[in-house]
Amino acid sequence: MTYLLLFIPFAILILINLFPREKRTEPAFWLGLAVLVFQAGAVVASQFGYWGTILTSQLESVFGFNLQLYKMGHVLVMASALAGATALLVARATLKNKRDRFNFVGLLLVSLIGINGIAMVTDIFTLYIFIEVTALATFILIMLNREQAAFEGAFKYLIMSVVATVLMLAAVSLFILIGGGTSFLDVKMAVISDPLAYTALLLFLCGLFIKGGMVPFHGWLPDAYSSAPTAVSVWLAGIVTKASGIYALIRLMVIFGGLEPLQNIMLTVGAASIVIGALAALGQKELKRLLAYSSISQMGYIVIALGSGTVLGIFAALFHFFNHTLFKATLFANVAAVEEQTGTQEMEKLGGLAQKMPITGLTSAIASLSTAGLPPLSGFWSKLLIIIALWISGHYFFAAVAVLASVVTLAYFLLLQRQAFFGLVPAALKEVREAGPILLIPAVFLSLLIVVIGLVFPFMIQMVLR
Amino acid sequence: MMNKEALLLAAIFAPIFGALILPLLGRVSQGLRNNTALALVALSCLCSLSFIPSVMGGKNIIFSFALPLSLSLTFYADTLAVFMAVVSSFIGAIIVLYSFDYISHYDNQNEYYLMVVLFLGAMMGLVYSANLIYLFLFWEITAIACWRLIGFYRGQRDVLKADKAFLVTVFGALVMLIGFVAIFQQTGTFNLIIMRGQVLPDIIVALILFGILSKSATLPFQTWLPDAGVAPSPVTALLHAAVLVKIGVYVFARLFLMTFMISSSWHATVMMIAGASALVAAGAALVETDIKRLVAYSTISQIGFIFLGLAAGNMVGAVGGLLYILMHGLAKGGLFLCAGIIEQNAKTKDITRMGGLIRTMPVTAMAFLFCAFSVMGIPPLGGFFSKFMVISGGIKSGEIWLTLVFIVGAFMTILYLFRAFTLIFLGESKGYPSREGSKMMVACVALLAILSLAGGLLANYPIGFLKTAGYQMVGLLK
Amino acid sequence: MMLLSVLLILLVLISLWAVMTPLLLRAAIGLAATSALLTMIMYQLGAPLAAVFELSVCAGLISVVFVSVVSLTHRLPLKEFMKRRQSRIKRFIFLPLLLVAALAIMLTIKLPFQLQLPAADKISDVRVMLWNIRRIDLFGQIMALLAGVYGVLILFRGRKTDGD
Amino acid sequence: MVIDQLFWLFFMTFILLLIEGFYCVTVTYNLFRILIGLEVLIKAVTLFVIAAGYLSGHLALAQSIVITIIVIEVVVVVVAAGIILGFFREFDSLNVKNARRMKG
Repeated sequence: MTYLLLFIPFAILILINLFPREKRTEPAFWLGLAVLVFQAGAVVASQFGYWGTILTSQLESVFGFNLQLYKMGHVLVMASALAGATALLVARATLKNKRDRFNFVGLLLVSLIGINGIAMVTDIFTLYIFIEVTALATFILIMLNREQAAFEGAFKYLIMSVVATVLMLAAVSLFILIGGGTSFLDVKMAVISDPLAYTALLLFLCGLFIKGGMVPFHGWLPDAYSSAPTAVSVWLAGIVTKASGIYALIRLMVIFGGLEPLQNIMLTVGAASIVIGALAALGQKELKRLLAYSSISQMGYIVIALGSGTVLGIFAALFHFFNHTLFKATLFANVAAVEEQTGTQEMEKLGGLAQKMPITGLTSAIASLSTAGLPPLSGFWSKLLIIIALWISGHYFFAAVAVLASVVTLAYFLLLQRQAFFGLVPAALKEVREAGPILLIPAVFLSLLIVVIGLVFPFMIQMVLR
Repeated sequence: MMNKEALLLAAIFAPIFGALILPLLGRVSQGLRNNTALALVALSCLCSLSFIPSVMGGKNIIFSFALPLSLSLTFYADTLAVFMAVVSSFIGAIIVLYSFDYISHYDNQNEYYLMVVLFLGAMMGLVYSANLIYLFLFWEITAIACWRLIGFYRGQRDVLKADKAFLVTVFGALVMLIGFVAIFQQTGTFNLIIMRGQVLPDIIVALILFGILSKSATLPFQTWLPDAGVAPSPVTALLHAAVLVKIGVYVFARLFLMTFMISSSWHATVMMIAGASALVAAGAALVETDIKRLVAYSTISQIGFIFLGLAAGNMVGAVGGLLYILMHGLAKGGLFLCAGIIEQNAKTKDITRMGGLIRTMPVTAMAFLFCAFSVMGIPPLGGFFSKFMVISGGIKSGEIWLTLVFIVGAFMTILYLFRAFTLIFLGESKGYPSREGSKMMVACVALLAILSLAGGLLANYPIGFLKTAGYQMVGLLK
Repeated sequence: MMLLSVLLILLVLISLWAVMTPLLLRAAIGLAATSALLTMIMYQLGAPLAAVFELSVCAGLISVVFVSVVSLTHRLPLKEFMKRRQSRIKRFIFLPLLLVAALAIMLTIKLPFQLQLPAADKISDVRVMLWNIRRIDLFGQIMALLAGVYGVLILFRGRKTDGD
Repeated sequence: MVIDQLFWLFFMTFILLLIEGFYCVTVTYNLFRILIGLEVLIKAVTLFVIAAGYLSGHLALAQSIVITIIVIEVVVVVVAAGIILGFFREFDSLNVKNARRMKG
């Protein structure tokens, strides 16, 4: 399965470029969607132990890749499938230019390969390569329809990304110097034995914080999210920054879980991100920027959960990671619908859209409340587990911060709801109608998932823990 | 004999899942949707009623489904729970009936019925759940439903008020959640039945009390409740009188009387807060001119009395406090529904601009008077017995001076309700065209008034029932 | 050791020039020179393969990209240029001072490193390393190059007037 | 001992190059010059990787890593150049302040 996750997107990527120029957009869309369906299917099938031996053993002799897909990798692969499918559908509805749509599929596949790679690496330098592949595809995606603001957003992202590269590679070279290798095992041995390698690990984490847009390195993230085309924002917010920053962080924490100072850094950075992201979101006037700051804040929850240093905390972090994909992809799909129907995403000009666009209004309310951690939606359970993990590991203060920041989260989502969906319809928007089915399908599907996971989570956890 | 556990689940999940299909039914026919909504609530009420014989006989009903991480789905029907469930679903059913006419000419009816029934279903779940996490879960569902209901008219001001109520209650609830997690750390479980009889540290009590007070709009958090008066009248009746504010009271009884031992200084503290709340809110009600805000302040004041009874720490007080929930629910629900009729037909909420309405709406006037008498505590209406028991419970607990404060509060209640009645119904008509409400609406308020009276005449039955609840309280065993 | 020190000092100086020179074209050339020096250092350290890559790709290809970017973006009029130059000098004058200060600090403190070096690698051939052990890196390189191809296709296209 | 000294030498060069690069990135308003600064940063880290490989006797590993870094570096530079050219076409300047002014 590990090879297929890399080679099937790669093969499709080649395939869609073989079609004749005029006719390639439609097949590209459907093939791209097929790849994502395959990803999701592969994860589901692997739950029943299907992939174990059949294909892998034959491919092993040809490609000696050193890859492994753990259970936690499944979460990333599944989340990327969901976010990717949403992004594809949104792109189909919102990108008007055929060539843009075609290029979108191609770049999505490139970054998908990067993300799948991140899910499976066993080597810290290979991890860096795949993070970089994802980032490279993302720079170009942000510039896809060459809006003026996008140049600034993409270049800011590029600058921060190179800075992160420098930090990560400096760490890698220190690992070579001390441990003599870059595989996770070597690195772990080095970190245990030598304080210099420990510093290197911190450098690497800083690089990941930049990639994930954590406070204090969050400056690039709102610009990148808000200047990109909305379809790209879905992809970016739904999975890319999380996969390249936060997932790698989770992966490393699984390896280096027990180190006390590391936990303190995680707790501090996480708490700062939660609070600053949430407060900054309160002051935003554009939907996308609000959601971008909300992302920073929610990433903070994942990082703070890692800081608890317990197995429950890591489980909670992964679960919140998945949930965040669900609700952020829903919300950005809603933004795409609103932008498509009203032509603006400035909250001052919107209002009362729930009456005109009932499905968009309902799904956005579900996703918002789930983000704020209200039951019985899926976000509640992940936040609950995070809080329990923090409290039981004795980090009372951080647990309290995490809980009380939920109120701020709720406040800015109520602001969003009040300005855009709840309330009376302004005169300018009397003629607005519901968006087309292409934009509604992903929103409805994802919010259904949010509700269903919220309802059956206690039963689900029984299966997971077993 | 039907399977009790199935009935228990039906009482909770029939309204919750039934609510979700109401918008679909609404697309087919309005009548079908309305009647289904009523049927769902009534079904829930009947299921709860059917538990009375067995819990009276001391046989509590437990449904449990084991799950890891102490997230076991456990529902537990004891006397207290059944009592709360019956009261809230019964009053809820009357309010749904009343809504048929009241709400029929507004937008967003589908959402209205969805949220009302969901709210009542969540209330059932909250009352019956014996796991703190599910209690919290249902608690928050009621907050979500409230948010949509308070903002029903969609105006800028309405939505702002709805957001305020939502934020205050969620803030309180999250603080309470910290308390729950702390309990989990201490006891290793979220299950209330297992924790029975444990002693709680003060800090956890404070955290949980914070949530309770915010939900029941007691003193430091009272402001959201009058503001929520922007909602349609049946909603305010549901929120203020019958159900929502009682959630806090119920959880107080459930946790601090039925489950945990807390130090007795907390009882005194709660009584003091309740006393301040009763007095301040009554003062506000004396000068308020908006009819719905007036009744809302009266609610805040009366909640103080309930807390007095429950915190008194003796049998008379506790039973009186619980009885108060019933009597106040009936009477205050009646008052709000009367206010709804008046508001809709007189086209104003300002009581100084009304007058002489008794001539045009006599049934409403009589119903208002009876309900007001019950809230004031005038015999032989139901309110008298509950108020009497609460105050004697207060005296028995030894806090004479505090109880005196409440007696002053009771006098103020009489004052402001008489003032309201005089201004609205007596005197000269100020020229507002007014007429009686629709038959259904008037019947509903009349029913509530009659029940208030009947509750007084037949007070023996609920008191006898509540005594069995009183015997189960750990707080009273000492 | 002596030669290596000289090369390193030269590296710092030339890159300093690349960063500080006012003309963009000269900056590009300075960067190419930096790459060339880095190549020499790599060769000196016994890494010929990486050196060749550095020379051909960085000193060659990247310089071509830089020079073409400079030539595609038109030059400023002289007056404007001189004005900017003044403010640039003001801004960049601190860099050499900063460097000297940093050097002085580092020379005085001299952190007590006591490196515990690992056992030497069993594989000493780069080709074996890259093709057999780190195959996945090659795959990653291919993907990065593919992203680059897309970048060229999308970013170097003209204004967005061309529809499809 | 020699190894420690050598490491210190490389380390100092690394730090000096980093200072140059970061200074350049933060001080200038010219996109192209920012790119030059970023390049200097990448050069610094490349040197450091090779040095680490040389000192620890894992030169083969370091070389293969450096080759990968160079490939990725090229793509980054090409993408950045594309962004710069697009920026120039939009704003007719390489100065970041111009973009901010146009945004208002």
